[in-house]
Amino acid sequence: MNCTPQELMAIFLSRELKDGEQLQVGVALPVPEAAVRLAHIMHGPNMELIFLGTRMNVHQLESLPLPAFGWDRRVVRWAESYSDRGHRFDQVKDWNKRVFFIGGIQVDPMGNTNLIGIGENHKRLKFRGPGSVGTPTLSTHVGRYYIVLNQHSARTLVEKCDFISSVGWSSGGADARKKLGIPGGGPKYCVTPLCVMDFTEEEKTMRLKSLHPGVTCEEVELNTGFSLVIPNSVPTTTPPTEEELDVLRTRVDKTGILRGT
Amino acid sequence: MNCTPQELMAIFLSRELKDGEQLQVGVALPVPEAAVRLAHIMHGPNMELIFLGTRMNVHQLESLPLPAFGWDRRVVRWAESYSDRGHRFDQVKDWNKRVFFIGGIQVDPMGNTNLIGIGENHKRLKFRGPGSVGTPTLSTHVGRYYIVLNQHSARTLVEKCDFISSVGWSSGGADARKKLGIPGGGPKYCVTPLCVMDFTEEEKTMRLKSLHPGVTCEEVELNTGFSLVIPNSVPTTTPPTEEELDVLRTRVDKTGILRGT
Amino acid sequence: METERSKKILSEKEVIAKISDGMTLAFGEPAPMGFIRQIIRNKIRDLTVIASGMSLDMLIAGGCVKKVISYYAGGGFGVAVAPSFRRACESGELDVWECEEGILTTGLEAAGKALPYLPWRGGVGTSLPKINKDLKLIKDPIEGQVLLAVPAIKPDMAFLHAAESDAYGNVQHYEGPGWLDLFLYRAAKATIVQVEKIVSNEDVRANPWATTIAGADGIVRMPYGAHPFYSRGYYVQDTSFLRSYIDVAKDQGEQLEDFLTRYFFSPISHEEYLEEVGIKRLLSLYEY
Amino acid sequence: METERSKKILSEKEVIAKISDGMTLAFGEPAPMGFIRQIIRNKIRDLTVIASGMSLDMLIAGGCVKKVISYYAGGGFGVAVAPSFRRACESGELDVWECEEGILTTGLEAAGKALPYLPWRGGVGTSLPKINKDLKLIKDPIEGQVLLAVPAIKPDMAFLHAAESDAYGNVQHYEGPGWLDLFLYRAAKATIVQVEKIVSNEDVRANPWATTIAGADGIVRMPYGAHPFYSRGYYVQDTSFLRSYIDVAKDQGEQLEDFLTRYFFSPISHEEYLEEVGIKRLLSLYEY
Repeated sequence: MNCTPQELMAIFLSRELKDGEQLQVGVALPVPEAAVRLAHIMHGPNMELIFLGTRMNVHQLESLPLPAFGWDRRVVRWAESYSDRGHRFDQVKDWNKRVFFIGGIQVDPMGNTNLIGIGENHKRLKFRGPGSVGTPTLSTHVGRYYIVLNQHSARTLVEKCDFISSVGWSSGGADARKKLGIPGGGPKYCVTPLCVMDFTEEEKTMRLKSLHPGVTCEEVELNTGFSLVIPNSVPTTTPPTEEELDVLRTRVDKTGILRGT
Repeated sequence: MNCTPQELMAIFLSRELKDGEQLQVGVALPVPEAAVRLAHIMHGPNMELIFLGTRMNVHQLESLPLPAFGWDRRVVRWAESYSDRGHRFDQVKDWNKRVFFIGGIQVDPMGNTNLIGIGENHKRLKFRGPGSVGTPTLSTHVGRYYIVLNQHSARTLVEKCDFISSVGWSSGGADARKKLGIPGGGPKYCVTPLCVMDFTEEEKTMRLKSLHPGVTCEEVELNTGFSLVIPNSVPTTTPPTEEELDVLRTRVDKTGILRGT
Repeated sequence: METERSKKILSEKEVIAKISDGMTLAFGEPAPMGFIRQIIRNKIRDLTVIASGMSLDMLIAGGCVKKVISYYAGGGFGVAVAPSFRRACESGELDVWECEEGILTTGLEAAGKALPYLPWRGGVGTSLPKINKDLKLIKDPIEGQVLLAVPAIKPDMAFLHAAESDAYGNVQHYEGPGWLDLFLYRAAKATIVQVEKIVSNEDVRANPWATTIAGADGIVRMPYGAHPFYSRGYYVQDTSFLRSYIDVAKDQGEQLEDFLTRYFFSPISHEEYLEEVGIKRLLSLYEY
Repeated sequence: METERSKKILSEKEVIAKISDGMTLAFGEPAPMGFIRQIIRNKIRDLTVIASGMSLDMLIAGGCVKKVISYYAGGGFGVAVAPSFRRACESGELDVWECEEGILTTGLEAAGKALPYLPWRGGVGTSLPKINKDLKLIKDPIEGQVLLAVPAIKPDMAFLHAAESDAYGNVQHYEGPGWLDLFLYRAAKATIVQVEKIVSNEDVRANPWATTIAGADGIVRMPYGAHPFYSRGYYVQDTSFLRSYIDVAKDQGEQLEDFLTRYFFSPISHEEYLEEVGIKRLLSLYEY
């Protein structure tokens, strides 16, 4: 099955999403956007999509085109309601059925992520990041979330984040979040153009789960800035079915954003 | 000027209200309702009236009839907005320009009021009151408020409330509210069918301010359950002007609720 | 591929099956009387309720309530306090979690925000923290001001009445919900709404800003479901009916029993209740 | 008897007269660009701002900002971080009150509720309380859970862009306000709104549920006032304009100065700015 890594990532994520879940996607994240739309069409007639404060169920539409630009508020044309009417965080208690996707300028082995900046001194950062947006609150309350990276690089996947904007498994251990009193389920997978990684059951450190077709363990290790847990046998990420790829290309990503065109 | 005590009370209160203020009236309080409507017509083109969660400016209407029953949500026909869209208390910081009116089953000399009940044991009250409604929060934050009683009686005006649901001047003194950290301006007057009472400047205990026409000091004292401060000379409550009474009767209280008809 | 979006429409019986003795139930405004009548008829017991006024009084008269989270239980028609509430309080058989509007909404907001508490100022200096030990006086950690810490209030279910909903639980009140409705919805584990009318999803999407409750857990079609109270955009309250209730409730005697039997225990469904009230009476309650 | 209700319509100049150096100003979404351009042109200095993204970047490029209450300053068009924000942070000349959406709205809610603080859970376990000392870790007084105490955030003024308002400050956004707008309105000492259109009071009263801001302190008529950003119901964002800004801002050099001069410093009024942009360009931004 010939597809781009971005298409494979979107299809992998789409299979993760369960019918009836609330799926929240931030701006300018084409892989999660495509994943959510694909899942909605394929197996999620009761999914609720939340883009830019707009809540919709658009399962009945023939196609769910990715917007040309993530900040396009014309998504309101599909709204059933607004997810916030000036009170975005008044019902976080129900976010256990919500799923979201997070990026990071740094990600550590426990899935903690950094959107703040790189450097030792917050008052004079070497690289200033965009800021935490709503990710600290989202990662605290959602049922689970996915770390999605556009690049698999040792500069991003680091031993230790200079700053943590969202707590994954904190300093490690299956009870790490419970000890902090954080109710959400935490990060489930880290998905990159090279592979899918999960977290070990006890230590909650990152482990290679599957390699995308044509990618080797060595390539992943070389581009990871910490020592990744590598099981004895690593499967290949399940390739797309013909139907998945067809729906993705003809009903979701019609303009080929994930094909780089 | 021939008018009922209720009409005089409403006219007295209407003069108290300043243009530009927000006036909130609860259900089944015909005297304050009439006062607010009269002031809005007479001198308050910029007043904002808040009835039952509906915010309106109805200065342009020829008449502002009192509803037959205070719980009539048809007041929404005049709405410019809803004072709460499910978040009634999100902007209490601006309530310094809001005025409200409070009753009580007990009122003490410091203007503390009780809507909870009468008796020593809260688990087994001798008389159960209706409950505090929103008066504890309102009396905490509004710029000032008026205690309005339908009856002037020693059973209501008591030395000590069995329970306090709204703090007036607490245990007394001009700094009583400041010491509690309560920002609102507190009760200004207590208005009854017999008289108007204010609070002394230093002790903040209730003092006779004016007697309604035909009422004597003795009558007031006899019907007050605590020792009221009585100045050497007590004026008569300024009677209505012809215009006030005319507007009240022809444009506000057309059905004669305050005339007892 | 699955192609069907699930509908959330329930019958009265399906709603009652979700309720058990001892639950904490919250009732919006106007009171969802269709649900309340079924709760009384099915003899649900030992409830903790968030309710107010005369609908609270009916739940108490029906024997369903053990504890009330109460900010207001006024009567009307010359009776300052709801009669059954008053009787049950004065006899000591009803627990009252004494509060007020701001404290109640603060506790509900804490639940919606998954916080154990939220602070509030209204009530400082009053008797409320003395007679309700769950309200703690605290010093705020920033400036040292004295505030009330209000614990999260977590209803098991919220019952509301609204004008319309689609089959998927997108509820649209007419001209805004009752003041407490959205607080209850955000705090409750589940929300069930009785509506005058079920409309198409396209109708909802024509004005999404009017969607006040996005995703109720259950919808019951119940025209005239708020009777004897008003339903905004549909009918006004039935004042003479409410006056009759107050009249019989004042004495807490046999007449009240007869009234309850006639309107609460005998009609086995909402339609039967409406038959008992009569269509002429219902049609006389037009709203304008 | 007084008979006139006062109008709240202001001119651009009257708005600028209310602003002084060192104030705390909050900007809604879409950015109220008409006001932002006037603030830059009038060389207001040392502001603390609540703003985000590219409009924040323009305020920084214009030299107006000393401190930013910041949850997001992304760029776009291949630039991950807003360029002037990045330069000012990395050179150490900009104070950043580091936060995130939930913490920001919690601080704003505290201000609206006249409370010194409110607790919030999002941010517990992160670096935020380490790099922002105003955020205190506390144990809640009821269950002992660890939470953040967020102090009240009190803007001197909030500036918003909306679709419509009547002359009395009853603002109606089209299809809902920007997500932060109502928080800013409730927290700020005063709120001034630029609108595409001023409508009659009767229009407002035809749909009071659509009134999102009841009683703005000032209204300025400013068609295309959000340009180069979108105005829902009126126009989409001017993507090529924003791309040009990012292109010149990336280098932080002379080209940026020229851009600022052309669009921010030279046009003395909103109308002059629109003339510079050109009506053909504006008419091409239709929304559908």
